[in-house]
Amino acid sequence: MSVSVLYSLLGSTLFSLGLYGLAAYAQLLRKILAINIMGSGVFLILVALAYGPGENSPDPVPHAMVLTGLVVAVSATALALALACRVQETTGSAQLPEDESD
Amino acid sequence: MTWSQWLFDLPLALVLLWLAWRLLSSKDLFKGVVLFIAFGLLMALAWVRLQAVDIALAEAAIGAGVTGALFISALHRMHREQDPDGTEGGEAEQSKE
Amino acid sequence: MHQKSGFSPASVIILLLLLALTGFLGWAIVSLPIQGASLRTQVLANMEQSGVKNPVTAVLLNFRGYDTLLEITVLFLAVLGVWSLGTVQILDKVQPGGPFLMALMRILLPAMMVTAGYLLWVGAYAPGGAFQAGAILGGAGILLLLTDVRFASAMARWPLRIALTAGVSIFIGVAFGSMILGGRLLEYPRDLAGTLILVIECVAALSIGITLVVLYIGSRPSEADRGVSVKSNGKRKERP
Amino acid sequence: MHPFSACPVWIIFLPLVNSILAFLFRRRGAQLGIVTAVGLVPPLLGLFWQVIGHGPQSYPVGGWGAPLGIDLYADGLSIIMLAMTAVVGIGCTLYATGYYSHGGEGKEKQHHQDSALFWPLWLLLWAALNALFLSADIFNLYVALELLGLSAVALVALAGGPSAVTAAVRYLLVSLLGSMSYLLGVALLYFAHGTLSLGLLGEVVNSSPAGFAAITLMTAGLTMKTALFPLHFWLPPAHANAPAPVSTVLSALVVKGSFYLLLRLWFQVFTATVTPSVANLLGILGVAAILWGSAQALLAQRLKLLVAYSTVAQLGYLFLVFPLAQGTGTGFSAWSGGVYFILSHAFAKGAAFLAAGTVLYGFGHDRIDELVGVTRRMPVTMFAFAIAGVSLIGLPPSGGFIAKWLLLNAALAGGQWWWAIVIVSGGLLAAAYVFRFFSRAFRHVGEISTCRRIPRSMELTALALALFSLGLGIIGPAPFEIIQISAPLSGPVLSGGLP
Repeated sequence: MSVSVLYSLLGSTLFSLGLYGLAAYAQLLRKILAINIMGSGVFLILVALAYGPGENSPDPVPHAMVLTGLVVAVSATALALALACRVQETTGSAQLPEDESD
Repeated sequence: MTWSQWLFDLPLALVLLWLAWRLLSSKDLFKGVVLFIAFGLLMALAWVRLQAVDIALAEAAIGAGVTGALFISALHRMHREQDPDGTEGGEAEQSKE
Repeated sequence: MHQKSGFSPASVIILLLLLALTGFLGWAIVSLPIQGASLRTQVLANMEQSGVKNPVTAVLLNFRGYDTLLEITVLFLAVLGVWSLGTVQILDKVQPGGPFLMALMRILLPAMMVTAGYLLWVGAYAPGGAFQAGAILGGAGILLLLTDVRFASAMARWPLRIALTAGVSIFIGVAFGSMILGGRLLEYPRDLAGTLILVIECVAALSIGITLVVLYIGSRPSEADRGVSVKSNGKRKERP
Repeated sequence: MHPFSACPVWIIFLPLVNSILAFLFRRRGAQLGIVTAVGLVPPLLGLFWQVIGHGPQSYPVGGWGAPLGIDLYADGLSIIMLAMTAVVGIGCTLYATGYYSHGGEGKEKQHHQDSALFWPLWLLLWAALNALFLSADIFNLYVALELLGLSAVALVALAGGPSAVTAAVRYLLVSLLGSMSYLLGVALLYFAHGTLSLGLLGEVVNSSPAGFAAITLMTAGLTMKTALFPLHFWLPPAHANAPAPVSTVLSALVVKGSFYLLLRLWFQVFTATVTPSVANLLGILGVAAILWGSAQALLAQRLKLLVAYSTVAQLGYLFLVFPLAQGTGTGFSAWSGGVYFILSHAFAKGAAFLAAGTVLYGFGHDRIDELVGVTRRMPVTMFAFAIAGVSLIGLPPSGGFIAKWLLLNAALAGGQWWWAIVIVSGGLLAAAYVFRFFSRAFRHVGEISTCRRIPRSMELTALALALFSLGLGIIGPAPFEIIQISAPLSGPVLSGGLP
């Protein structure tokens, strides 16, 4: 097993773990944390597979993709957190109600 | 992969996994956020290991730093709105000091 | 209170499904060719023409500059989204600390500025660049916001809007400028590529820094005390 | 270089630049919206002229060209999507100028919105849609999808009430989950084939484990964003609680963005990977969506919720394209039926949501049971709703009829008659929920609740969109020639002949 495989397997485990967290917890902040963990998992897969032990330098394209992804992730997180705060201010609870339509 | 590398990579991977699990499952949201920041810093270490120094810098600053600050700010805002009688209220209040 | 304790049959099934997902992903990853095709050689072959020496910067700001342009737009969008949710009295956020904290800030802030500047400069040929510098500027801005009334009240004035849009605007400006000079969109003139990239990065870093501070604030700084009438959302925020 | 070659650039950047301007000049939002709507027409016509005259066009951003750089690409499908976006977009822009003209006196749930932020968000969403329809790079498409999703979420939240904010946050979480899944698929494709270009991937993607995982992840992510049953739960609250112009854009355009990408991936990239069983699975979920969405629309208490559930049902039809295209010789029939369905649904649903929004705006509520006799208060709006209903049901001579006819044809000619049963019964269900509303709206009663004055532009834009959905059925075969431009499937338009 190479370094690439080890870290990309870690990445896929983090992806699944984040998915679990997103599905299992009702608290919005925890859901947002879970999304961030999923994102870290995807980024880890990208960077791990770009890392070739035999080469002098890793592939820069996935690195650029991850940098882009990080900025998108922080934007989305900021919006999600602001929304979560509004949900609490308007409904009194930062949890998603179970019933679906209104 | 040499033996000494295993000594670094495997523990790092396991600690990251453990942190991710703990930060999601911890009863206390504030603790979860602190663990998330720790997770981000360790991710930066993993990026350095994978020769992605650009990303390591960005992760330390954006992933751990700014995102962590955003979470703490949101947590603070939520607790100010809500009466601090929730189970997580006490520690978040302390964190202000 | 909201957490399930113990394992119900449903959670066991979910866990098994997630294990299956992990295995599925792992199977796909392990099956990938060891030295698969990549764009690495192409990037390295075109480095001469990119205007910078750091391959990641070259990809971000030249080869795939359009991605980065849209990505800076996403940051701008996040500000729009956050601002649509209401206003906040910005000065409430300021909590001037004790003398020790202020002294620390006096050392820390210049250090952060210098680091940001260094990262910007070094990004052309070593790890670093606009995002890293911008994030550090953002961190410095958040510290400043919490302690400095003048900076905080500046966040409620209209030049803030220009600062927020400067990054994406300069990027679009350069993109179209290169079109006017006879190239394609974002096709920098060869000799100017390095300079243009540095200009974009400098302005973008400042914009990113300010944007992160604004996102940290989490609502639109109220302009009520500036005599501009945008109180509508502020009203909504007041709960009976 | 051809002077028209830069058309795609203008199509993306005109709304983007105007969005920034609308942010800087807060009081000029409506004017900038109209400038965008008018200004987009020449570059769109230029691009159409090029694609129709000279075939698919591509534009290498930065001059690098794929695979190193990013290409913009336009073929028949892209320009149909762009045209649809422009028509609905122009309609929404005009509607919004009326809707936000005197928003201060909101009633009940209709908060006074800060229209100053509507305009930059809406123009940004428009730019994101155009960028999505013109991109030929799977990672660039990811960024465009995020831009689209986040701006849609922010627009939903603009309504401000508890239900809107809750719907927005749910929408955001689903949208992010979908993007993450898609991005992981992008990563696998890149490492398997070393390129991010749609065109190049189409030549090399095979049924390797990575290819299979990639299509699974991307399909899962995009179906979630398109709200396919059972991942539709986020759509009705989000679409029903948003401000009227926003609901329209979300239902008519935003969900089509992710579906468009799904079409591209299935028919142009993963042709060697897809299996009939997966296609059938999507078809079955589509059937479930038709039945479930229609049933919920029948039970809905509020008009906007009815229209939103109708979207869930109508999106189900789109997923029938995947199994129907598997039949021998029915490929193009199914493909063009799907594209036609996207178009006619966009116009009809756009009109229906604008009309429903006008009802909510005028009466301050949209509870169906209390909307008795509304046709006398707003005849134009109700007429628009009726025409839209005709297209949603799929009666001739509407665009919805042609779309369903094509799908039916593909089903029967391919020997997959069981899908035909669903298509027909779905139309009956649609008739039921449309008539359920009209039986009240048309009832004559002595006293009708009072209605606030409605700007002319709001009534007329709904009517114009409704007429577009009708016109689509009347012009008949013209769009087929556009759909055909480098379509991935070939074959006769109607494998079974005309009626």
